[in-house]
Amino acid sequence: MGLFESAAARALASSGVFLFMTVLLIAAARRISTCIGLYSLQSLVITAQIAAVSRMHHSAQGFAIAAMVLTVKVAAIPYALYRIVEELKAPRDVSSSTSPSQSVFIAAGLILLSFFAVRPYVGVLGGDQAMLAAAVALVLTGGFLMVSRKKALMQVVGLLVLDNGIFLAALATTFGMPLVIEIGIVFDLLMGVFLMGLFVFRIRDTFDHLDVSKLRRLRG
Amino acid sequence: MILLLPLFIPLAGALFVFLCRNPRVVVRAALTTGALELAAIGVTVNSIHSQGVLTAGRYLRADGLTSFFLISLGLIFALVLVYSSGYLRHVPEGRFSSLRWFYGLVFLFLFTMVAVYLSANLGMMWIFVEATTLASALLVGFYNTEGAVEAGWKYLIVCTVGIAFALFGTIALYLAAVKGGVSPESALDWGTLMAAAPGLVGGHELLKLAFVFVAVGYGTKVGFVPMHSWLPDAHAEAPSPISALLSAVLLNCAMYALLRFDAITSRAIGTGFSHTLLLIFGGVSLAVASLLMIVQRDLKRLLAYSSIEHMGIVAIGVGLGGALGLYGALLHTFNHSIAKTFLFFTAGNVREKFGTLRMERIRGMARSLPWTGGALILGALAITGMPPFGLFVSELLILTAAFSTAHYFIAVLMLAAISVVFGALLHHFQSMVMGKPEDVPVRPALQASWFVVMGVCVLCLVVLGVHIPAAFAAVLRGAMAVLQPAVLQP
Amino acid sequence: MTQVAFSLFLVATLSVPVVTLISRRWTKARALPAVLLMASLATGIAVAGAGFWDGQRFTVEVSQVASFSFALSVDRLSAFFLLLICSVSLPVILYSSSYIPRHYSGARRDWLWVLLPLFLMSMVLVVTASTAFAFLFGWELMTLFSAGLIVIDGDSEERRHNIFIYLLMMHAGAAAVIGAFLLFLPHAGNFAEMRASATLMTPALRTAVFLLAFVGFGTKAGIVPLHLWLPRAHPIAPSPVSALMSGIMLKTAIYGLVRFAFDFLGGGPSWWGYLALLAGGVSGLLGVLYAISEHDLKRLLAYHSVENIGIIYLGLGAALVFMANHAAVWAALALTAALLHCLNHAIFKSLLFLGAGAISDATHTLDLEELGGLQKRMRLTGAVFLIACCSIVGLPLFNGFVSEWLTFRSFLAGSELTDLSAAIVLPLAAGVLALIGGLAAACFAKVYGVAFLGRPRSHEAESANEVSWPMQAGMLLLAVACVAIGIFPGMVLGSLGALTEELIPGAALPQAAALLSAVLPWIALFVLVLVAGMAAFKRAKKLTATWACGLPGLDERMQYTSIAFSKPLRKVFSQVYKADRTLNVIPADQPYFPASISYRSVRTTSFERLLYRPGVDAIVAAAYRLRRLQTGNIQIYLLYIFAALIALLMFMRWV
Amino acid sequence: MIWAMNAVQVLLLILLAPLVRGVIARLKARIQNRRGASVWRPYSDLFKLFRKEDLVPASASFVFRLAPIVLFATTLVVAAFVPLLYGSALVGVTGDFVLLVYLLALGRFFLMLGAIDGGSSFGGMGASREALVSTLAEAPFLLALMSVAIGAHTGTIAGIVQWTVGQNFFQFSAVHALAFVALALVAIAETGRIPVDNPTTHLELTMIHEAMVLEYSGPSLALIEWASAIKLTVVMALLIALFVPWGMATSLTAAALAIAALVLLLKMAALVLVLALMESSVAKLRMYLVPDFLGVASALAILAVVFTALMR
Repeated sequence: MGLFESAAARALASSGVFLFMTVLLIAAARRISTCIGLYSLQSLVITAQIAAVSRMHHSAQGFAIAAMVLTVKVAAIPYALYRIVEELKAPRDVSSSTSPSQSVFIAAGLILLSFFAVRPYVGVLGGDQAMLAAAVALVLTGGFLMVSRKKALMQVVGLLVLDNGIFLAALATTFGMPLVIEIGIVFDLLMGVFLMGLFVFRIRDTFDHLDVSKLRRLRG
Repeated sequence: MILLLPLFIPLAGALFVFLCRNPRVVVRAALTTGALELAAIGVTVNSIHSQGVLTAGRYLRADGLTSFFLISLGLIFALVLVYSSGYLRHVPEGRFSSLRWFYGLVFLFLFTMVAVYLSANLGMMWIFVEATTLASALLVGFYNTEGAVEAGWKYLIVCTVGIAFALFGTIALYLAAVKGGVSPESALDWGTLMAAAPGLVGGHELLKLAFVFVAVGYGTKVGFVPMHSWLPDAHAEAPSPISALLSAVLLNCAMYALLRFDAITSRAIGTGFSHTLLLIFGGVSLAVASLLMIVQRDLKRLLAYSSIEHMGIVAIGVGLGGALGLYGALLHTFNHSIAKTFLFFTAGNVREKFGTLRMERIRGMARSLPWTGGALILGALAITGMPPFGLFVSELLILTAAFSTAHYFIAVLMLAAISVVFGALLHHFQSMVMGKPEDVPVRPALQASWFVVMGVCVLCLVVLGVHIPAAFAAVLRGAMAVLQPAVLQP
Repeated sequence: MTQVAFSLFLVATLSVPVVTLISRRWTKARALPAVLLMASLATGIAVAGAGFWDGQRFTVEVSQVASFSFALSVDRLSAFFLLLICSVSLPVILYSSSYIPRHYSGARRDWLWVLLPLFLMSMVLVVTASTAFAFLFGWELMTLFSAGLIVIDGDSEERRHNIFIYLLMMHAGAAAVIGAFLLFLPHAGNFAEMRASATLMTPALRTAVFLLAFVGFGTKAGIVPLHLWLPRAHPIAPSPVSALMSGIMLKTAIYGLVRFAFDFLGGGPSWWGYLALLAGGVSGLLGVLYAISEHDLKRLLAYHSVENIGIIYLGLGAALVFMANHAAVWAALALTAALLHCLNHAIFKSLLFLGAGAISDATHTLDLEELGGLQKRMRLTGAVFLIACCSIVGLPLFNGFVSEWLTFRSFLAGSELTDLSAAIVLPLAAGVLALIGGLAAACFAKVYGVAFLGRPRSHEAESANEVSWPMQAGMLLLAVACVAIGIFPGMVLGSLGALTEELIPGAALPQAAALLSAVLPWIALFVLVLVAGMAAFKRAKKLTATWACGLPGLDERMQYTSIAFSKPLRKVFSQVYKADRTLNVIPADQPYFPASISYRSVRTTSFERLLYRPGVDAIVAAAYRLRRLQTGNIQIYLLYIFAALIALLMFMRWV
Repeated sequence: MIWAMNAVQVLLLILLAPLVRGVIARLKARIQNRRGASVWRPYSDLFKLFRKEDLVPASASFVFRLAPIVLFATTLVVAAFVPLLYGSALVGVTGDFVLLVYLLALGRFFLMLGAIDGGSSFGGMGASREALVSTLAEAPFLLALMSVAIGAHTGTIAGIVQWTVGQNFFQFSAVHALAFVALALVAIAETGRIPVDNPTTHLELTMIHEAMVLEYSGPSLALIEWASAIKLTVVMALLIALFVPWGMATSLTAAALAIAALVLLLKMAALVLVLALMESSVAKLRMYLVPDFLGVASALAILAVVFTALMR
């Protein structure tokens, strides 16, 4: 086991902490752009993890995936979102239904919850508990963001976080799926973000606001 | 290589349509592409039945189940194309909402769905199911009205979230397969998994986990309660042909994915878990949807809830399992597709003539629009499972399955729910068809295309209601053989 | 041979709608559908006769739908009901051939001629089906086509509500019937299998099947309290259709119940019988009591259908009790009574509805208070209506009496049973039947007396004329049937005996049944001779004005009205009606010399309010509560998804 | 021989009916300290009426003239059901009690129609009241007869009579007692005597039967009167035959028949006396008390039936 491998392993083991940090920060963030930045950071951590994992298993595929994630999740999507925020010229706060402090506490609670949630599965799923917990935590916070943040864009961010979680779970349990699949998944994500951006503009044009909790014409 | 055809044609069609500007050309191109696609599907289905399982490369695969769903897809899609050729005369020109955008997106939508049916790899299937959402989101928001945008947004977000869970489920299954000793390369390959399924008992917990996530994920797309919330909005706000596509094809598409997973799970760890889950989802959807149908005010929302109800019935059929249950479920997806298409087309006419879908504003169609009114009544009878229409047979089949497996609670629930639905539809439709027309609406003559489409629908429904053709029965048996290699066919 | 004839009959009947639509524009061929339909019905009568009297049985395989086979077969029971359908509908169609063109034109007439054969067809399907699938197929269609026929007759808020109730109750009933069939699984393929498997079923299952069948078919038959739809749906149909619905359609329900309770299950514990007796008694009494309080002729007749179904159920119940006590012979007698009453009621009830149609045709009203003195103006219609009244009241020399007499005899026989409860209940049921008979007599004395006798109460009645000859001919045929069966019951009793022997093992129609056939013709002859003699010796007769205590100015308004006639009975049975009355006098301060005075009395005992309202309200309330969960807020929707996921994960741990 | 005997019985009933009426009227007159008309008066009435012409309201239809004939005919048939001197009747084997009740109903039904056909308010009034009484009378009538029939294990009147004759007078069961009272009450209602109806009144507030026949005259009226007389006699004969048949001839010898005739005469006389006494001592009931009166009858009849089962 060479130096790089051990480094990678240590990196992996500790990376969970970084993720939890990003989660808490996103929960605390007041401005959309901050969240986007944090998301980008989060993706970066995950990229690092992929790199590390693939270094450990000497899989070229892994590096390819890492490169792809880097380009798409760390660079492309956050950039696109920034552009949208710029374009929208709308108020940029996340307009949360919970105060930042509450959000942080809830996020922390979710992280703890995720630890308890994964414990019974560690045996079954294998993989590193911290990483699994991080994955679940990401999924949960993603959901939490989508439920609590009223801005359309924040729902996109929440979705992205949730997606990161699932991606991480895949990584933690199976060291990545076949390349083609991964590519397809990421491509879908890209298209999805593009479409959502489109709809965000449409919402702005038709309703003159971006508050999804006010879209309640269709009910019953 | 045949399998590439039905994938390639829609893509090409979409591309061409996007490029050309003249609307008349667009319609012609669309119809041509549709005809070609139909031919391609025909060829595919035919060769499936001559050669059994078709494969192309590692990622394309077609078997009996595929052919069954391809047939219903082809039929409905052809109907939709013909109908829209007469329906879409006035399109709000705007960003992403012009005739060519319509047809272009429709063909992309078609492509993604065909791809779902043809993909051999569960991961790839997931990718394309997600893609169907993306392709149809713009179509849902096509009219660009407040409602349309809202519906589109909800559709996009809710379905994406749901599908994300399906991805997790897929991963879990993959993991189970890998742990079960399947080579990571082919661990998402349905054929391989089906073959290896009995050996996966080790990953018992994992498979359960996988199926829960998949059920919630694809269930969102199928429209199971409580993940159904997007469905009424999308169906109500989309243009009628698109509503028909969503309800009659897309839901089946998601159901198809669910069927594939269910087959593997039940083969690996027995039918107990997955079927119970399906029964729960089906029962809840059936009960809730049937009740909600009583209090609807918008015609297309009503129809959307009826779709939920029927997907619930299908889920129950699958959940009951056995030869009868599955047979009934498959037959029911087919019948429901046709009947629902018929109804959405009728609803399209109503909207065109009355300019609204609020049912309390629609009165006296029997006098003002006899044909549409008649169609509405026929459709209602068909969708509530009255003879001589096909749904009577399939619902009776599923009931038979319920009784013969002593699932009396499910049976009673189904009978009760169907009665409630009957009452609801009767209540709404009677008041629309009967009574004095408040304002005699403008009556542009019905297009010949409309009569053709409606005629075909009624014909199919009645034929399936009184006598199931041997060829079609063979297709059904083929589909069942794929899902239940063990069970003997009815 | 018969098989071929039967297929021919089916095809011919199904061809009528096509012919109608084709010959729509061709005015010369107006009569074509009617003629064709009557011809095919005649064929049907021949087939049914061969099946009923000669006991021929045969099967026709129509098609195979999925795992269901669609097959028709005719045994004696089916043949009897087939005979009932064809022989009653033939005169009705003859009547309609003139009635429909007189009242409907254009599309509505064509629709009638399209739907009538289909409606008949569906009923034929029901009684000849030999598989559950075929039966249910016909069963549902029967409801739909009858509803279609009602819809044709016009459109109003109230009518819509009535049709809604009709269809909804029928659908719920059909659900119960489906349940009853499917409980036979896995042996629900065809009737033979079901019959065979019934003996192997657990008592609990048998009871479940019986109860489902009882409720399902009871809804169609209109036993109280499932009768809600009947007085709503029957009166608003075109008269010939009412005749078919009341005369024939209700009997298909009896057929179903007989199939299940006797043919498949072969009887059961005696409480089944008591249940049927209870239902019959209650339906009979309430039916006739509600009928008395009506003065709209067709509503009144509809309530009498409830009453007669009650009488049939009394017979069926007695038969079940006898079977439970292993008295096959008496069971046969009771069942024969019930089946014969089916036939009789089919005949005289359709005759009565046709008569009602004739009245509305001549006077454009069905309100008894507007009628009177029609006998002098519509001689034949009046005469046949009188015959029908005597039959439904169950007076000797008319067919109604024969079946009621058989029922009485079976009740008397009940006293022979060793089981104490049966020996008490059955004879007492005779009292109920007698009371029903008495009330019916009072009711129809009122109907015929007020409508046809005395002086006309309105200008329409004054200027009424006899109806066209096909209508008269149709009614005459039915009247002849009434009298024929009433005087020579032997015609049908023999074969009915054979039928019951097929249904009930070890049964044989007892001698008692033969008594009537022996005495009735003589009594008839005697009465006839007497009447002829009286008519022969010419009594001097002088027409005078009705005696008015020597005062002038006696006018038709002074006659007893229908309301006045039924007043004493309504007062005695006021508990049943719970009428709420509103009397407003204008001006209020002059009670004795009012400028205008209006009085309104409404029966408030309605099962709708007692039984159905709460359930329906609960369902709708639940629906509205659910509706609130669909808050248009997407964040809530996402919450639902997460919640569902969490719940399932817990469920998974727990499973 | 038997056949002839039966024919004679029927003839006796028919021909003596008016006399019974006359006797009752005479007795009542005496009890009320009047001289009263001769007992043969009904015969002369009938004779006179038959010679008169028939006055028919202009508005009336054929039913008006058919009704009396049907009434008369059915009453005659019923008369042929009842054994008088000897334990058999003309329609003995088949003379079923249900048929008897319903034949009476047939006649009554037509009489009601005829009354309404008159077109006056009286006819309708009488018919309506008759409908009330007869409706409520039918059930107890049938049940009472049935309780006896159950005991005798046969449905035919003659059969019941033969069985009863065979019984010992002293094991006369409670069933019979109950049935007898019930049937007696019903008989009063059926034949329209006090306290249910007053055959002699013409006051519109109270009359039932009289209101129905108000419009009739001449031969029609004669038929009606005669029929009601026969009905009264038949019902009395029925009571006697069913409950106290002892003394009937068991063999067709002249002596036996003579004794039987004598005994019958005594029984009839007794019954007539009771009737006369009651009619001149009891007041007519208000019409809405009649249901209670018949309710008592029904209760007794039901008890009788129940007892038949209990006392086996």
